[in-house]
Amino acid sequence: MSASPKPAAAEAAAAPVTAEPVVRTIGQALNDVLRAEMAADETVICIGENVAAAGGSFAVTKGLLDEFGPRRIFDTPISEAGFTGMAIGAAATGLRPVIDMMFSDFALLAMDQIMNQAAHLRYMTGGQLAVPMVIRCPSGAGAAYAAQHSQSLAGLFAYIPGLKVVVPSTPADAAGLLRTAIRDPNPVLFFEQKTDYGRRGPVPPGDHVVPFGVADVKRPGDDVTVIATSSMVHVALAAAEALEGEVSVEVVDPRTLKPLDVEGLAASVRRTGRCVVVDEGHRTFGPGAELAATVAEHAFDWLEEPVRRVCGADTPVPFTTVLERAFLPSVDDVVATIRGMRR
Amino acid sequence: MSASPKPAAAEAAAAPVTAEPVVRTIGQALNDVLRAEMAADETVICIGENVAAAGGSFAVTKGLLDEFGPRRIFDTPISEAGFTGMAIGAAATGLRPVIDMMFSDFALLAMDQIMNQAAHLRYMTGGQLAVPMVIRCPSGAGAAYAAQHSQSLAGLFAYIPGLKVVVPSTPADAAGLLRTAIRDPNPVLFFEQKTDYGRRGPVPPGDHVVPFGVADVKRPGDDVTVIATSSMVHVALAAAEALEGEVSVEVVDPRTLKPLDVEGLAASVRRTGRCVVVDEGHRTFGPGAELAATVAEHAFDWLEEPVRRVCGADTPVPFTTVLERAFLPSVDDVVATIRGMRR
Amino acid sequence: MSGPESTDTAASEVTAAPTSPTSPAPPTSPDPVELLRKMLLIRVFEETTIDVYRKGQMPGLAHSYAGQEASAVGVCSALRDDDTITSTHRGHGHILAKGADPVRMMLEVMGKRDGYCRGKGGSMHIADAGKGVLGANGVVAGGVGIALGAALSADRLGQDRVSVCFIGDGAMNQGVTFEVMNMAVLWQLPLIIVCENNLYGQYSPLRDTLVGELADRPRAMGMPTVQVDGMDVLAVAEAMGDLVAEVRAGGGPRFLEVRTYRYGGHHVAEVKSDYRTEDEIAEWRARDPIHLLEQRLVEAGTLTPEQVAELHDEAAAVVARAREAGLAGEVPDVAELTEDVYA
Amino acid sequence: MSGPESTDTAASEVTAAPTSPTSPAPPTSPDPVELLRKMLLIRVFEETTIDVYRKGQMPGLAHSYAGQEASAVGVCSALRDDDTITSTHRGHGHILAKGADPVRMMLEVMGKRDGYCRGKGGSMHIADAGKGVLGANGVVAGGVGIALGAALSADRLGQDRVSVCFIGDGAMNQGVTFEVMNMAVLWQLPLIIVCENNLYGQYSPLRDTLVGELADRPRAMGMPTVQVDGMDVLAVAEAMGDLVAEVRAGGGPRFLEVRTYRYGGHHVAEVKSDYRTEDEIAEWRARDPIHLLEQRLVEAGTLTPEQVAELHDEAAAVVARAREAGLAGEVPDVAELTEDVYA
Ligand SMILES: Cc1ncc(C[n+]2csc(CCOP(=O)(O)OP(=O)(O)O)c2C)c(N)n1
Ligand SMILES: Cc1ncc(C[n+]2csc(CCOP(=O)(O)OP(=O)(O)O)c2C)c(N)n1
Ligand SMILES: [Mg+2]
Ligand SMILES: [Mg+2]
Repeated sequence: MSASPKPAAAEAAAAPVTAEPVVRTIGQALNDVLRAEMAADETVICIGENVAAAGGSFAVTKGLLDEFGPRRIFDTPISEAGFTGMAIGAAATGLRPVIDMMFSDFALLAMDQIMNQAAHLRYMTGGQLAVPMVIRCPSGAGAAYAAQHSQSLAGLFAYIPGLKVVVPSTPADAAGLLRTAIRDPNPVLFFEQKTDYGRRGPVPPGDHVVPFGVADVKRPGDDVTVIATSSMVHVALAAAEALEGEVSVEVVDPRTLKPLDVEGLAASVRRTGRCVVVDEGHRTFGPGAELAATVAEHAFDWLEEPVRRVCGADTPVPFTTVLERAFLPSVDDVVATIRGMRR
Repeated sequence: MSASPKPAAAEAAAAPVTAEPVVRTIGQALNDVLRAEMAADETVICIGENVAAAGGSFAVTKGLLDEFGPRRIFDTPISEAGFTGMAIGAAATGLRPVIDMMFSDFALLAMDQIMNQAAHLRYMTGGQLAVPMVIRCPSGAGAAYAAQHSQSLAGLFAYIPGLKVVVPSTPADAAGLLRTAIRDPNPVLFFEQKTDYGRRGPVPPGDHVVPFGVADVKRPGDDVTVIATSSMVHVALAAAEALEGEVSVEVVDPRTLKPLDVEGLAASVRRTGRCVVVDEGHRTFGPGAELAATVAEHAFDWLEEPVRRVCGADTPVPFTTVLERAFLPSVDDVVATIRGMRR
Repeated sequence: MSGPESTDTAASEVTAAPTSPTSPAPPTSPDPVELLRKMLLIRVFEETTIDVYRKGQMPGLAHSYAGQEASAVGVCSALRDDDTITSTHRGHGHILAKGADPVRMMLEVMGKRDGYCRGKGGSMHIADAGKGVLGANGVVAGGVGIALGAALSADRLGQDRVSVCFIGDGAMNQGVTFEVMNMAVLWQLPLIIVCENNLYGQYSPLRDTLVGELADRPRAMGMPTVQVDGMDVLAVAEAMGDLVAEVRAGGGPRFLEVRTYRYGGHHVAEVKSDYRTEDEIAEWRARDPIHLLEQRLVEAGTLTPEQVAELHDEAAAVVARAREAGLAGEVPDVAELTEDVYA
Repeated sequence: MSGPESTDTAASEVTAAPTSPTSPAPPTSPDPVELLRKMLLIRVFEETTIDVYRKGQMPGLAHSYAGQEASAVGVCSALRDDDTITSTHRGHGHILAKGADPVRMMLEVMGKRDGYCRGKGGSMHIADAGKGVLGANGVVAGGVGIALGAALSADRLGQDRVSVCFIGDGAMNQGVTFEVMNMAVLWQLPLIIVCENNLYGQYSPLRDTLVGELADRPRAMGMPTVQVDGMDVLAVAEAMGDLVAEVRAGGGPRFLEVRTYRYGGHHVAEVKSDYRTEDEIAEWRARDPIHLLEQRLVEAGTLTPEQVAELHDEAAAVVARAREAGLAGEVPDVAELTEDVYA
């Protein structure tokens, strides 16, 4: 299955270089960066199913075929393990492949390649080989695509040493982090919330780069820290808005799970004394567990009460909208959790 | 690669049925249960690479071919995705397959089958289909098999709703939990510590069953709770021994990660007020994160200090012994962590 | 463009497995009027689904089977209720042809509680255990392993049912398909892979992703292979009838390539197919399977044009009722979210 | 038992890709004395490794290449330093044949800091980036995708190197192997898959796990295929020389089946091979590749028996020095555990 009406990643032409930020959707911002990086470095190539002429299932690679031709961007057969392996070998021998996995769920077909091979190659060879590649993973629920097209799997990859894991929430972060990912000499899993490609926001012009491992305070506050990832940042911001005047909520976005800005997260919690973790992944054994455990470890003496987790349910992602909504963390869930905290 | 000198799972004949516990190795105990369950239920079949005539790479299926013949236990090609898929379909249509994955690392080749298919089939079909199967996963480091034959991947599976995850530490638990796993109507990932097949211990006779989701206090104590999984239980017990007279250590073994006995773990910590989690998996985003987060959540008001994690390093598993030892949590690490706790 | 029927004689050297305990009577050749009725049902169901999608009466997406009806109907005409099928993302046709209830299907497509999957699966995951439908599947080639397993259980349980695995041409590039073909031949299991070659996988023409002749792949494994004109339902039914008889008699697995075409876009949201020409679509529509059969039946005097029109009305009425029932159906209660995760 | 050399002419219909920018001179046929020297080096290295294992001078295990020397040496004789290989769990022979330093190899096998992988990889993961060795691999077929990637980068970077992928017969049942063959032919990449058919995968005879003729699998994808007597190093060298010339000239991928045999157990810890007869082993030993070449060289007057003996002594001396260096080498410092995880 591919996506419903395509977000217009390339609806406007590439962003002009100006001193002012330009407003782009996340899809456009990613498209801009792919174009710029392919232009700047001819070893960058894009592969995946229907990435070339079709521009990708979510239009993120739209227009790149015209610009860079079929030797730089080409469609693969439906062979996730094989083409991921190919990307690893290409990365180890001079290219910088960017894979479009179409749905992050399909990365499960390439798990040996990603975890046994890409992640460990450098270590196993004592540093002789590097694997500079990016696997773009459209991710998450909310589009009624059901259990095999909606998972949030970032936590699985964050577990494996050798991999880096990026979970951007805004156009600016998506752009700056994708640039960093493409230039990084390691395998990077880059998660894109599939319901958020149309989200708009300002993107700094020029060579805008966001470093890995630096959390970003998306909204400052004093009473409680909400650590939120990917599109949950916006859920958290809406909750903060709803609580305006009642509770002062700080929203912190780790932006990358691996490396994780432990100190950045802990610093906020040490100030507020309370923490809620909001992540779309399943609650149990999910990314939220690491975030909660880390905070509880590094800010223990400042914590007034336990860290709460507001996460995806411990169920597969259901199809029908009423259940899918119940599966997902909502603004109400976050508001209720914060209100339910002891004072 | 298969294992070094085979642990003698079948060195003695099947355990005689007596009223007294018999001393068995973990390997023997597993072999006993497979034999008994295959005898009791003719829908139970065993598959995997070299499980039949060769008796499996760790001798756990030794002798079963002679007893049950090639229609009940047979070798598969090196096709992990394909034969795991086969097991799912067979399970949904009347058989109870038990897969020997040889090394849990190879389950990464069957991840789509396990996570996208087996785990979700029941949910996606609204409860129409069930998938009663067991995937036996020889797991963990300590044998110098390097990064692709030594991982501890239980946490990956514990994340996925629909799967159950078992991490036994003793012959008795291994036997009782394998029985439960084979009889369970869901897909169960059964982790066997590959360096522990030779570990001996008493196994209750007869139809000894250990329920899922019930933690076991392996050693009672008052000052600190150590939650330890699989072979780390023995590391924790040795640490407790070493601290005898100095600190009274309670060692609690969850035995299954999914379902997880949250209340059992929290109850212990509420009594002791301190907690150390010992798990061989990588520290960051590993099973230890969930155990620590859960305890910190459910026993917050009783905790005197942060939950500590003593886990596998955040590196691939190195080959050479000196590094592999450094990778693994050791008795010294646990002792030092407990000693380092504030009083 | 649609190939002639050709039987692969070289393949007959495959050794026969022992015949199943009960030797069923050879299949009676199906009533062509029933075939027409089924094809009409599917066609109207698919046209209706597009309208249901456009009117916002369903969550998510669906993949239309219009154009391919002769394949599902011809294939399933040779099957018994206890024979199983695994289906694909493009599953409505297979499932209706196997005898599923259009009302419960439409309820599922619309995400309603009384749908086949309680609204949890949706279009891509419909199953009907009672009719031997082991599920549509959202992963390309996701059902291939499951189908092998259903064949294994038939063999091991001494049941003379046949397992049929529908896949698209795109699935011929998934590694697991090869693994399964090898094992099916190795163990001479009662599996028939029906590959619906509609010339495209999503937006990619087959010739851009698959080298050699598709059917050479099973042939290389000694899997007897038949190719059939997928616009001629009688040809499909006859070819499948022969294959089923051979397989049920213990002759081992078979491969059927059905040359067919989808009229609509890859999924219901695809408005224009950039990757194929209007001419090509028109050429295939000129050989419409429903029209072809109607012509034959009228020419042969089996049906009058009026009777044909009545059959159209009947299909329209059945689907209209299904749609009404779907619209009237209730969505699940939020509490149902956590049901069906485990058996 | 070892098949005659046969060229697959039907396969020549594959379209040629554009030739690489630099057209190298055709390979000069290799000096047979050098081939003998390399084979002796490997044989002694492997015999020594067994002794190293038995004496407890190495951690973990290794898989002996003894018996298969003609394959690695013949294949690599046709390669340049910048041509790449991917290897398998049974990799020592390939890597030595490609020109790696036996001292650094033995250091790695023994887990020492100055080994190729700083002691982190061990026998199953030796790489030598400088000699184009992209790594042995612990996963069956784990190197196939990587090899395809090296071929892709050669093509895209305009380098006329060739990518060679060693696999065992067992890897012909891994799905990824098919995916890679398809893509290699599709994109006409400079890849040569060398399948070392030694009749067994671990303890399973090939005929129990693989149906049809092995080489029919690449043939079905239009991949030109050659089969060669793997005990005759000159035959292997000649066949490979031709293939490399074709591939380097832009002729697209090739498949070479080398019919060979391993003398020892699956790995160094295997004492007795239950799954094969002493007669079979003796039959193959009677056609020992080293002995065959020595005989020819002596008969042709190229070498005297004394010179042959000197070559034996030379190999023994080289490996003895490697072993000494290995024993004298230091193990890594514990601090090195966390190095090389990321580039
Ligand atoms: C493993 C996997 N990769 C990619 C997709 C996305 N996808 C859905 S259908 C499809 C094309 C399938 O083509 P084919 O098998 O020929 O079936 P058709 O759609 O033509 O019926 C793709 C690539 C998927 N669902 N699963
Ligand atoms: C994916 C995977 N499955 C299983 C194994 C265990 N294993 C190691 S070698 C081997 C046999 C490989 O046979 P073949 O490819 O013929 O190579 P050979 O050992 O004969 O050289 C097996 C099953 C593995 N390493 N990787
Ligand atoms: Mg198709
Ligand atoms: Mg072999």
